[in-house]
Amino acid sequence: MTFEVEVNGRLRRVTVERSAPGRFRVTLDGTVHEVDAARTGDHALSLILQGEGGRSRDVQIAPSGPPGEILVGIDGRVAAVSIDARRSRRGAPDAAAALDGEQKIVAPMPGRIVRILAAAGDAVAARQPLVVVEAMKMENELRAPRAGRVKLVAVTPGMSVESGRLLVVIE
Amino acid sequence: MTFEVEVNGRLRRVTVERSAPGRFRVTLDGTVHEVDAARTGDHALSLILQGEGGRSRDVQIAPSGPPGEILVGIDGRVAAVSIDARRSRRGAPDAAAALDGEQKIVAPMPGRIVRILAAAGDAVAARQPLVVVEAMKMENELRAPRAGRVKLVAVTPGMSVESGRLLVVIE
Amino acid sequence: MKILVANRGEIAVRIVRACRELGIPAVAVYSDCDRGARHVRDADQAVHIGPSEAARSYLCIDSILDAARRSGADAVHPGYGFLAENAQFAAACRDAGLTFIGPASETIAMMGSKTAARAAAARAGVPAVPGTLDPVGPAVAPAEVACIAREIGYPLMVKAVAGGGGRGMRPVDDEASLKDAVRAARSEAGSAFGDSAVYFERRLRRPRHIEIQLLGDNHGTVVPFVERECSIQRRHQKVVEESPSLAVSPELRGRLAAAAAAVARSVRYSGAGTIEFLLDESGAFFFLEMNTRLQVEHPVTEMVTGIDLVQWQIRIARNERLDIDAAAALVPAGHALECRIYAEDPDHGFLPSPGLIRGLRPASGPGIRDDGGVAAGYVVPMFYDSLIAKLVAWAPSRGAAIQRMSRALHEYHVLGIRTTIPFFLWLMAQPEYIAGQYDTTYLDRLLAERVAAPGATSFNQLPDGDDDLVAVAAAIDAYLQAGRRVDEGATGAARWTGVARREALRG
Amino acid sequence: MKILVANRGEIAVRIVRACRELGIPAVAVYSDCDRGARHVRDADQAVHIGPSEAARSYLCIDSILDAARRSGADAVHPGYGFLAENAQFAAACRDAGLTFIGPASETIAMMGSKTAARAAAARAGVPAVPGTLDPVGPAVAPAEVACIAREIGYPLMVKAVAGGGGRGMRPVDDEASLKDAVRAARSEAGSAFGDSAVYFERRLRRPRHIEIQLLGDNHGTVVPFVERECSIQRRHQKVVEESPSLAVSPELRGRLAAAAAAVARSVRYSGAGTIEFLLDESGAFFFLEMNTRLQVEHPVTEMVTGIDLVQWQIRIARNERLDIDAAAALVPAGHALECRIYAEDPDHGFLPSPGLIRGLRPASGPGIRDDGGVAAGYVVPMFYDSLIAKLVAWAPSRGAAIQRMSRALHEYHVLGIRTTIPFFLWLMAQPEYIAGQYDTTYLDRLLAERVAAPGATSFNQLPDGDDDLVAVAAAIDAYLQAGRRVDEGATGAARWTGVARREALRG
Repeated sequence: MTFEVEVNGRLRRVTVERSAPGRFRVTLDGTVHEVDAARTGDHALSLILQGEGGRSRDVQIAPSGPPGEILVGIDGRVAAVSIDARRSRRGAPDAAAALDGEQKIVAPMPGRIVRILAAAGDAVAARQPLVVVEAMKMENELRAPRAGRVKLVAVTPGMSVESGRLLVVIE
Repeated sequence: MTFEVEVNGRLRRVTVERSAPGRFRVTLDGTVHEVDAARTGDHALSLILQGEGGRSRDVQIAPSGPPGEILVGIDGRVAAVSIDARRSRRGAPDAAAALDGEQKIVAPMPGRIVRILAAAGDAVAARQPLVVVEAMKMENELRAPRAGRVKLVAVTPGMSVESGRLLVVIE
Repeated sequence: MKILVANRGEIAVRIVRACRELGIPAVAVYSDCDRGARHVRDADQAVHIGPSEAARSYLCIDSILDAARRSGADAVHPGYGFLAENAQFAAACRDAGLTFIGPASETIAMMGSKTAARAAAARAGVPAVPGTLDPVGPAVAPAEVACIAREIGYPLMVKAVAGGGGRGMRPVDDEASLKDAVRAARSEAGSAFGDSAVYFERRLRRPRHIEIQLLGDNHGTVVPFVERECSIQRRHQKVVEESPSLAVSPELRGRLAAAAAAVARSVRYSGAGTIEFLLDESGAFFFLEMNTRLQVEHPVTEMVTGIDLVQWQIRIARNERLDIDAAAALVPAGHALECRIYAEDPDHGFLPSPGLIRGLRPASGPGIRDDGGVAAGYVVPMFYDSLIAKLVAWAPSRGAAIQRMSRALHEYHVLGIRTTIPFFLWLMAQPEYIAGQYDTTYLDRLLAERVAAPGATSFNQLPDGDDDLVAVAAAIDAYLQAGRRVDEGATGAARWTGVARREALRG
Repeated sequence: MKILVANRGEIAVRIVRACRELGIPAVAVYSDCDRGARHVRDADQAVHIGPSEAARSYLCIDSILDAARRSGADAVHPGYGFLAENAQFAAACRDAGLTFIGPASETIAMMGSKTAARAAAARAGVPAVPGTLDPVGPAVAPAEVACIAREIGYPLMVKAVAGGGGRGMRPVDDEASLKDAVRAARSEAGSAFGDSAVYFERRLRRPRHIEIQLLGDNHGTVVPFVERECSIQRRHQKVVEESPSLAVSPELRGRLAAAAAAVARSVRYSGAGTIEFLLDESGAFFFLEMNTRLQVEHPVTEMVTGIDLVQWQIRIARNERLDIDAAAALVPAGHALECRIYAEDPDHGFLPSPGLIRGLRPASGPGIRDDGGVAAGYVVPMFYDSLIAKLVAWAPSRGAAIQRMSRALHEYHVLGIRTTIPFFLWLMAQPEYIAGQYDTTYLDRLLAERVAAPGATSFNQLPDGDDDLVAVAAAIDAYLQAGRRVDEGATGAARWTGVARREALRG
């Protein structure tokens, strides 16, 4: 079984076959690893790499929104991972954007719209503040990822927005 | 919906109706309680009793083997509970025993049979040791719950037994 | 005694623990989104006080007093934040016949006005940071404002008189930028505290934030404790605290403690309070403000003195006499650090990261204390402060405490939301931090440099091997999930609904 | 340095933590049933060493040496139990070029023989419990055995020369019961230790078990620590330990420490070790035995002295010099208790209760330390000791420590298996325990009375209100489950398979 796995933005090609109960032969970008894997909880997986002195790692895995998008916790850090990136990509809102010249700014977390700092038609510079969203007692400025013109402002002050909600489109 | 609930051996009759989302009218042996209940985890339930100054308790609930048998953890203690006791009772091994004169001794935990101290036909006194089961580095003597005669010894030394496995029958 | 805890999250859990140890029943209050919160589950009683918006629940005095009445509570512990420094609330509790666990309403009011507090310190012979003695209200003419500023001298800080939590503050480097700074500070102060009055303070160069925790009882005794250093701040918000401070000698400690005690005695302070100082490069210190409540960072003091500050707050409210060895309270046993674990994403400008906690395994073991306020299955709400836990490490030496903290951070699992744990792992490895060479400007400078640096890496950057391993783990997980899909004869989508359903059970 | 941890469970986790804090890679070993165990997940490397039976894995010297070779470890920490006091193992490590973290093989061998150890103590001028100096081997004729016993005097204790862990011990009240006791002790010793030799000790009336932890380095320095009291025992097994002891004055502490240090110096002891004493009603103490390893109860000493004993074991093995303030090591800071949380059912004669842990929430917060070895989703195996976690409480006073322990026990959730937590909740409320009026016979007496008492109640007895509440909770849970059954259009049975499936995911 072959997967395309994107770890922190880096795309990897991974093939998995079960070589024995709890044992997997995993080919990562051409290199073969013999891995002993055991579920250690709803969201946890214990891996022991064979032939590397038995390197042991405990990873925590949970879905993070859209299908194929997961968070992987390891050793105090968290990696954003997409499985079969291309397929899920096609579904994701920001992806389509990447194709044409548009750039969508979406809410990074649930919150309340405090201020809107640009109107449709405005020319904006890169990193120019566009919207202020309040969450957890903090006001967070969302900035333009690149220079362009505001095509659409999809929210109004006072609105409560969910994470991922479209806020502004830049073209 | 009405249940027969046996808590630590005491049989209670409990009727539950949903009075509002997250709210339940529970009748326990005739007394009515208005209860606010919320799932707080796979196995956890948070209860707030209305009209008693809002008594709050967090309980943990997990199945313990046979259907209808559960363990309920509360405030550091654990209660053995059967739901719809009669039905599940009928299934349980020890119950049938209660009816006729027989008494079955079953393994209280998984372990290894170390010694057998009585043979079929022996007369035994109450609390007389019958079988020694080893588990977790400890030898545990299982004793006769009452005086009687050994009808059957169902295991042999060295055997590994699962929890609930029939060991000896006394009549 | 029965105590209503007028707060939520980790501090509510902390107070409930203190009540349990003293054999006092604890009543929790909760808003809509906190029905399943840990402080509700841990308390003996729990009362719903309104919708999720703090203004209509945790900040609503009437609802809380009503909850006290309904639950039969006769005392109220405000924790910190929310109504903890609200003089009206303290007065309302008193008028309702409830023991307010904290100082008198009048003391809260006086210290709540930064200018009045600075005056009180001056009367007690403690120098405050040079600045205006009186508020610069909206009435004062721009020209006069400029004069006042010139008197103080640049660089200076414009601060809200009713300020707190780093809001309503603006740094000013020269007269040119004064006008805008004052306007900005006033409007922010107005919306945040309903009082747009500001004042000016000279800005010290590279100051260290040193504070003295103290307890005062109702019989005139005041006991100051060994200092805490809270110079590791991000945008005027403390993120790491420690005790003792490397910058404080026993001799200086004595003077800081004496100054703090003098201020507290001058207002006949009762309860737990903290006097904040700025320590400049020359070793001179200045009164900054007094917090008339428990502090988030109180555990580091508890770790190096063995004193339970929350239990003492309650005992003081019961009119008990302090019987703490005042000399011992100034001698730290070992060294303690606290990392504030926030639900924020350090890789995206520390944006809030509320949401469902799918898995949680706090750190434990030797020298580690976890004061947490959440549990697996709980949805961290977007409505309140993002602090989800405080991780405290103790060791005989600062170096060993840092190693222990790193060990514990590696061990700490929070799954489902982003937290500041990866940021702390990075900070604990910074040479200046390890050497203790920092001041209140250190972290913001360091973070700015980091962002500016070419090829800046994520706080979640993994060693190369682990990067591979994450890919391997994700693929094996997907492989096993696919297996399950087949077993269950479900579609690809079903996996996710399956997950969703399991989560749904979590309420 | 890379350390292989030749153990499992909570002590393996404890040692891995110490390695992490010292920046030393740790290698775990595991048997079949421990593949998913916490010590395996926490370690940097993990090596499989055989089937679940200890004799073929954790007790198999060859497998462990092979694991060290394969993993590139150059040192071995044995923990306690298993091979920790096996002189052959220590020698085998040395011969394989591995640093054995513990004393020399010869020291282990000498102290492993209880009679040789008693002789060593005598040579060091420390009185042992009156008894036979030489082993009473199988060859000795029954008549002579009776003579020897008469010399010692009744009541006496028959003990295995190779004994430990309370096995191979038999109390004897009079000559009539001597013969059977000796036979029983010999056979038990034979099967347990492969050595049926026994010896006799006079039985003290109501003795207290007091022990002195000590560290010795490779440069001749020996540091003894403030005592631990371990008199709360069930069938000669420690269940609660504390430090300091209420029965020990500073003056007596000094003499105990001096005696312990004298014995350790006389054998040029290196590493962590403990000398156990019995303290009689008159205040006289007698050498009982020496444990040439870390003890289960080491955390209580760490809590009152701030010293990390496991880190010091490693540093000593690295030939570092002890730089601990010996005077301070004898002055306890506050008071610490440890409850051993066993997977046992206190309501059924403490029968072992292995099985799947469905939910786990260890206690935390001020003054609490949890040294755990398990996790939710782990199946506690039937093959090994039933200790799953050690809960430690610290407070300035013993009374406050007991209150804290009770609070933490209430807070501690272990779901799926039975544990001794309810038993400890009961014990912490016993007047004699709270008053500190106990000896090694106290708990067995108390438990016997309890069983004999008419209408003896369960340790899990709930206050009446909570009893109702459990019924209510169970019914609501069933109601919600039924709802789900309908939603899922499944049969009643499906619920349980559903649960089973969820569990299956937990591996």
